[in-house]
Amino acid sequence: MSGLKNYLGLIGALIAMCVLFSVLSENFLTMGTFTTLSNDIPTLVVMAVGMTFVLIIGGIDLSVGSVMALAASVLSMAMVRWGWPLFGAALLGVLVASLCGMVTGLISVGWRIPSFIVSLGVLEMARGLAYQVTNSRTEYIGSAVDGISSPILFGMSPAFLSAIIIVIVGHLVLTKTVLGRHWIGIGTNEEAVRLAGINPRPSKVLVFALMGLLAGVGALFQVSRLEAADPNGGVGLELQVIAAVVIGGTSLMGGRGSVISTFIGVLIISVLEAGLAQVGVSEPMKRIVTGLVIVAAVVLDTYRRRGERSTH
Amino acid sequence: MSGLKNYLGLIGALIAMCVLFSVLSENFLTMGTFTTLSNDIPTLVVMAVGMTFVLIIGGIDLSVGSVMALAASVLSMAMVRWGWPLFGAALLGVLVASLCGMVTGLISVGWRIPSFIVSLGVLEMARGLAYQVTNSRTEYIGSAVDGISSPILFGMSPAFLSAIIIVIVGHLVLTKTVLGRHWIGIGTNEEAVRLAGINPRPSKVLVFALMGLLAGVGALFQVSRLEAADPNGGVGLELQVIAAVVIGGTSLMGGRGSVISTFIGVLIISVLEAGLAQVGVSEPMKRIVTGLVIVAAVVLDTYRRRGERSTH
Amino acid sequence: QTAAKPKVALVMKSLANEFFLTMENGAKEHQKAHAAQYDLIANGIKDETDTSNQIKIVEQMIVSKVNGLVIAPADSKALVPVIKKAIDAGIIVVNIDNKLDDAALKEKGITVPFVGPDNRLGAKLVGDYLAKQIKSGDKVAIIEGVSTTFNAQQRTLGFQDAMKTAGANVVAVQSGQWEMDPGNKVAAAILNAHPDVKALLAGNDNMALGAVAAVKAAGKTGKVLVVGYDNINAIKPMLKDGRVLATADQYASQQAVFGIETVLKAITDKKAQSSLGGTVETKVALVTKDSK
Amino acid sequence: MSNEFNAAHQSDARTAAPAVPLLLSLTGIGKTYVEPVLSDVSISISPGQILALTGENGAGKSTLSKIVCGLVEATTGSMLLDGQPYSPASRKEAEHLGIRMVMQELNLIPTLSIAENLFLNQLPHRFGWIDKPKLAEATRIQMAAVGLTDLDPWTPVGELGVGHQQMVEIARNLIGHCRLLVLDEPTAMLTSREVELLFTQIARLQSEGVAIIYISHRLEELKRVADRIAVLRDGQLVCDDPISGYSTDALVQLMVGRAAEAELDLGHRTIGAPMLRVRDLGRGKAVAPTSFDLRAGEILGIAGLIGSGRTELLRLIFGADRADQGEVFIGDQGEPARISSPKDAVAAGIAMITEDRKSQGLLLSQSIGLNTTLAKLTDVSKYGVLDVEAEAAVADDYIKRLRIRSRDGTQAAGELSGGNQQKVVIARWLYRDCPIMLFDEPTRGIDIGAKFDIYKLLAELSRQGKGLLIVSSDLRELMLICDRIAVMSAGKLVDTFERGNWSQETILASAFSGYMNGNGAGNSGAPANPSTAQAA
Ligand SMILES: Nc1ncnc2c1ncn2[C@@H]1O[C@H](COP(=O)(O)OP(=O)(O)OP(=O)(O)O)[C@@H](O)[C@H]1O
Ligand SMILES: Nc1ncnc2c1ncn2[C@@H]1O[C@H](COP(=O)(O)OP(=O)(O)OP(=O)(O)O)[C@@H](O)[C@H]1O
Ligand SMILES: O[C@@H]1[C@H](O)[C@H](O)CO[C@H]1O
Ligand SMILES: [Mg+2]
Ligand SMILES: [Mg+2]
Repeated sequence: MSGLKNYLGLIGALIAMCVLFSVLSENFLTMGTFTTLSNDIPTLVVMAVGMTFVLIIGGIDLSVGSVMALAASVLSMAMVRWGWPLFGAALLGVLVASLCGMVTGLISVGWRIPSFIVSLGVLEMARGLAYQVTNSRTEYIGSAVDGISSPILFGMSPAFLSAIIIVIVGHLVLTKTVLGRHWIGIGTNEEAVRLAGINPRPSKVLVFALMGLLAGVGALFQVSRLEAADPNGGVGLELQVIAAVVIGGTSLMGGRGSVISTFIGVLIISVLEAGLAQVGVSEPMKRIVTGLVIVAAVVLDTYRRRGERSTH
Repeated sequence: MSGLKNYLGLIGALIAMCVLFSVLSENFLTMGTFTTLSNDIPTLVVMAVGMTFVLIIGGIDLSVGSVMALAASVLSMAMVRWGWPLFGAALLGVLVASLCGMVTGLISVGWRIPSFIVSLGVLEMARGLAYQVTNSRTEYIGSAVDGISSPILFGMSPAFLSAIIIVIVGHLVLTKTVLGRHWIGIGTNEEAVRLAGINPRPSKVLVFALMGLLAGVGALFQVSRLEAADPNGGVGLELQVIAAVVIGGTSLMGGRGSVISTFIGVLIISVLEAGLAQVGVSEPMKRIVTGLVIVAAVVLDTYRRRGERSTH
Repeated sequence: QTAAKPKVALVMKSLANEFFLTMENGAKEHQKAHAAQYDLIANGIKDETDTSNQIKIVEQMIVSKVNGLVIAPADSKALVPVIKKAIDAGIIVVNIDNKLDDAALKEKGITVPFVGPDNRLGAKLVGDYLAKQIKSGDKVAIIEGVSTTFNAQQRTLGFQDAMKTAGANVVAVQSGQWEMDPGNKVAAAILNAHPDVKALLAGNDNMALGAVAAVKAAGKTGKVLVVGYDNINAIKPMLKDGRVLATADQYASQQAVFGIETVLKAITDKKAQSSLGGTVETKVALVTKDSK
Repeated sequence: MSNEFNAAHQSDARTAAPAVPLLLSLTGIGKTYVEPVLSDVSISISPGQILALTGENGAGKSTLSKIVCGLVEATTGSMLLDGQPYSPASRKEAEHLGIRMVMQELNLIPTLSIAENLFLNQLPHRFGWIDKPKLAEATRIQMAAVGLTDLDPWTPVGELGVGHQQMVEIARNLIGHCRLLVLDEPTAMLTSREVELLFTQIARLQSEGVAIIYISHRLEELKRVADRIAVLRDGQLVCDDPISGYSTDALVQLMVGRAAEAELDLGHRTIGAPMLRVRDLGRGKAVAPTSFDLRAGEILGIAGLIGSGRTELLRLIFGADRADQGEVFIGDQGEPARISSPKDAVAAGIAMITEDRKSQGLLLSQSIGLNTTLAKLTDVSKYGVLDVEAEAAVADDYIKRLRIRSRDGTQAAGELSGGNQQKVVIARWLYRDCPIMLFDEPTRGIDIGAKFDIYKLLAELSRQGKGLLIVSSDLRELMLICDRIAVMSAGKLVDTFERGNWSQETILASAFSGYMNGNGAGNSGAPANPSTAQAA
């Protein structure tokens, strides 16, 4: 499981991309790009950590983009209309998001319905609620929230540093704790876990609630960066998050995944996006290249994995 | 498998919805609504048939919305710019779409990569190509294509009739042929099928190619209805298609599904959409209700299934 | 850096919308004609509402050390903080198409000149033209763009202004998401729910195209009037045969060019951002069968 | 949690509870799915007692065990534990009360290590943080108890052969507070060495006062371990007596209602020319280059210890895994057969019955009919269109011939008892009818009566001139039906014995030989060290 060599393939791909872009755009390899990226990625990172857990237990959560928008909307309402302080408003937003995750979890676990379809329903509902709460208007908050995403250390913001901490904690939880083992077990063979005398349901619901919570945290980072809450935000974000996680090598079939690799997956997606924008590639080409990179990254990972153990 | 009683739950839900909407909107239960629906659904129906097969073999295809847009774009280019006749242009569009499906299938089957991620890549690529082909413009074609969606029989268009035929053929293929048998087997336990001396790969690739083909047919119906090709069309359609199929009771885990039920699933989604719009519900409420219905439909289906065999 | 040849970034919304494509082409032609004066980097986003991605692009432009930024914001408020960053980095910023929110600009203590049309006025022009073809008391319906965007809201207001004056009865306002197929679906539903509706006012031409198809499917061609907004290519044959009564042209290609020229002027005149300001209203014109 | 864990593997330190007359008693237990599968079963067991439970496939043994262990709810009847009403709502609850079970089918998590699988529900931890050294230590102790000292505790279970997995499964249930242990066919996949180790553990548990219900179709085992025998027939208890009073014949008579067959008449067969010639076939460490011939009309057995590479050899021949080297020749062809997938193999006339019916054999959620015809759909279809009636007829035919206890051909395979599932797998390949048939543990979990039916079937196949290759962990079985027995050890085919030239001792000696001079080193799946091995 551990050991740097697991990440070599992905890191190689990342470096190759950086080299390519620095050739194509003179300003690519600068502190500016780094700062921008570090400012950009926290939302995607924390949500991808949550999604890693969700995929590991063999679930999926399509609602994360909408839930993020809902949390952001609630947060902004609390601050702007009711005059709450940031801390309280942030807490409320995170709470609402966790609740959404919990609902997905409870319904899909309780009735044994695939989380794919439940979270699709929650996607619609959370989006509707976000519109309802904000009255379909972007809510501007202003500099009261910008501290979280302002650089404090070598161009890194509290949001970025928190995201890194969440990655590390997530990695440790997955690899070193009882909970992590249960998740992997559930994702591989849920029935066997149940027969081992463990009730898999609470662990599963927890994962979805955690996903919601992290979507809420992502919303906080997002709001702080935009200084506004956009009820339209995060449309289609779920697929981006899942793409990052899968590029990082986590299996959609459950039972296998790594938070560190997910982080690298997010970097690949984000560097690609940043690089393509700096080079100024046309929109059609951007889409085509993005698609190619997604497929290529996963194909390469397959080869690495095969080479590793040629037992099959 | 067969027997009307399998569909009773779904049909009940559908009727309940119709009754509700006819109470809320006086003009709901009219020929006009029927004609509109029969004009509306062929695209969704044929794509949902393809998706039923894809889900049954345990795959998923997220690219269908983009592929549809690409096929529509190619078709319109062929007619408008190169002056091709409808037949040739339609064939070309369907061919391109089938190719896209085949690519998804070949890559995911060949390298054993989940189709989720491959089709996500193809989603991006097909969309980029659609922009490229149309130069990002909506292309107006005009009445040269409208025959396919003009009523010819009791308010039903050739598109609608073809869709019905495709449903029936799809149902027969799934339940009565060796091919359908292989698909069900593959979705239930692919390794066991392989060890039974059947090569599962060609059947799997075929399913994805078929999905592409049906997305191409869907594009043809769409273009004919709108008399124009929109390279932005079908964004997010994949989730709608999957929702319809899953509401119809097809399992996302593979191995279980029915084309007839899928058809009813499409009706539920479409009646809901039409009804909500006719009642004039606000956008936020539309989203919330849609979400609720998706979840409720699946939960109800679970109960029906449990009741049917209370052995678990 | 060669101060002689400034770099200007044009950041737009969905490049998959013909409107912005026209805008981009106008800008590119202008750059070609003035190649000695500046370089252009044009970027767009995935769809009309991909706000956070647009912010990322602005950030990339700051990193790329552009000298000027011309932006059609996907969101009037959420883009303000990053625009302040750009201004702080010494970039001259000009706002086009969709106006930034005044309150937000004020909170950030910045001024950004707006070069663009008045959407409410444009919609009113179209609505007024339609009003001549209907009677007081007639039922009409509005198909709105993405409800969260400022210009969608403005256009709905403009349509409503015109309908009020005409004494028409707006029986429904529903969103067609700026797109053809969703526009078609809500139009079809409205036609069923209100069989006596006389006109459909669409917030842009894509949705108008969808509405035309719905009218045809309902067998009401000629009985229900349709208007749009943007004057895209695909709408032209419909104007000709009357299936679409009118649309508005907001001269997309010129909007960008005006924006770029404003930026370049400020750079050559060495003006500070704070000294720029105000609104340069660009043309918006009614387009009908008779316009050339 | 960690305290409980300590207690868990120091069970030897616990003293047996003072003798209580009855530990568990069942009264009038019945279970109905669609039809009744158990009716009015009343039976009881005291601490330290070993109760053998047997009966035909589908008689209801597993169902009864599952009721006792909280996995299935009884439709009627009641249970008393220590005289108190007992109705466990879940396996967890049952285990909490000390009622444990080794299930008939494997239930392990392939991605997790041996250690994690063993202790999944009681991982030693500090504030949720897994204590790895402690876990490794506990695992070693536990594995040693079942003789698997050579396995690395951190090996993912998915990399073990099925036999080793079965040992892990058993080891897991020997952990912790236990008052009643149910063993459902624990030895169906084990060779005699592991069986001995298991018996040692059973004896230890018995001395500690643990009650044991032992389910097996190997009647000779029952007589060795059990005090009492209970026989289920069609869901009813037909006997519950001290075992000493019963001969094997009497038991069979009780189970199946007809006399036991002591001798198997293989009939008159002519062994012909080689049908399958395997030359230097090998793959990595699992199978060293192997050569042998299988002749027409011959039944060739392959014996060996767990993990000796028997399954892997069959998979190589069948094209399920790719060989690193070597060839396979069919019939008298001079050119090697090109087999790179099971499809090629079947086309070349080779069939293979897999050892793990659950993951590699059956489509559990599908009908018996579908499972039976899967490998030969061409016979029940025309132009690709299925003939549903023909398929039903095929299913009915095999249900009768193999006595598959089921409602009808439309019942889902997953609803059948273990032994009946195994029969469905066999039915598929009998229907496919290939000249060369590879059987991997064909009678796994099949009752004694049905076993003889299958032996007769095999004999008939060989009389038709087919070549049969049979891997089995039941040496008696091989000695009963084979013409020749080849022995694999540590991935090598070490010896071949002709009928009449073998004895249990010579075969076993040969099976161990590969592990004697460190040959097995480096193979993580190799059996335990030679010293334990010889003790067996
Ligand atoms: N979920 C189920 N639904 C319907 N019938 C079932 C189900 N589970 C078991 N049965 C039926 O119950 C009967 C008893 O099965 P059980 O597994 O207890 O038999 P068994 O004695 O353990 O047989 P074996 O020796 O083959 O393991 C069988 O006929 C089986 O088909
Ligand atoms: N997927 C795998 N990865 C690593 N090693 C494996 C894998 N599958 C099998 N092995 C190893 O290959 C060797 C041969 O196993 P095989 O299953 O062929 O033995 P067997 O004699 O049939 O025994 P069993 O009774 O366990 O089935 C064993 O050491 C086993 O641990
Ligand atoms: O002004 C533009 C166009 O009208 C377009 O159709 C949608 O986005 C708006 O910003
Ligand atoms: Mg059993
Ligand atoms: Mg084996």
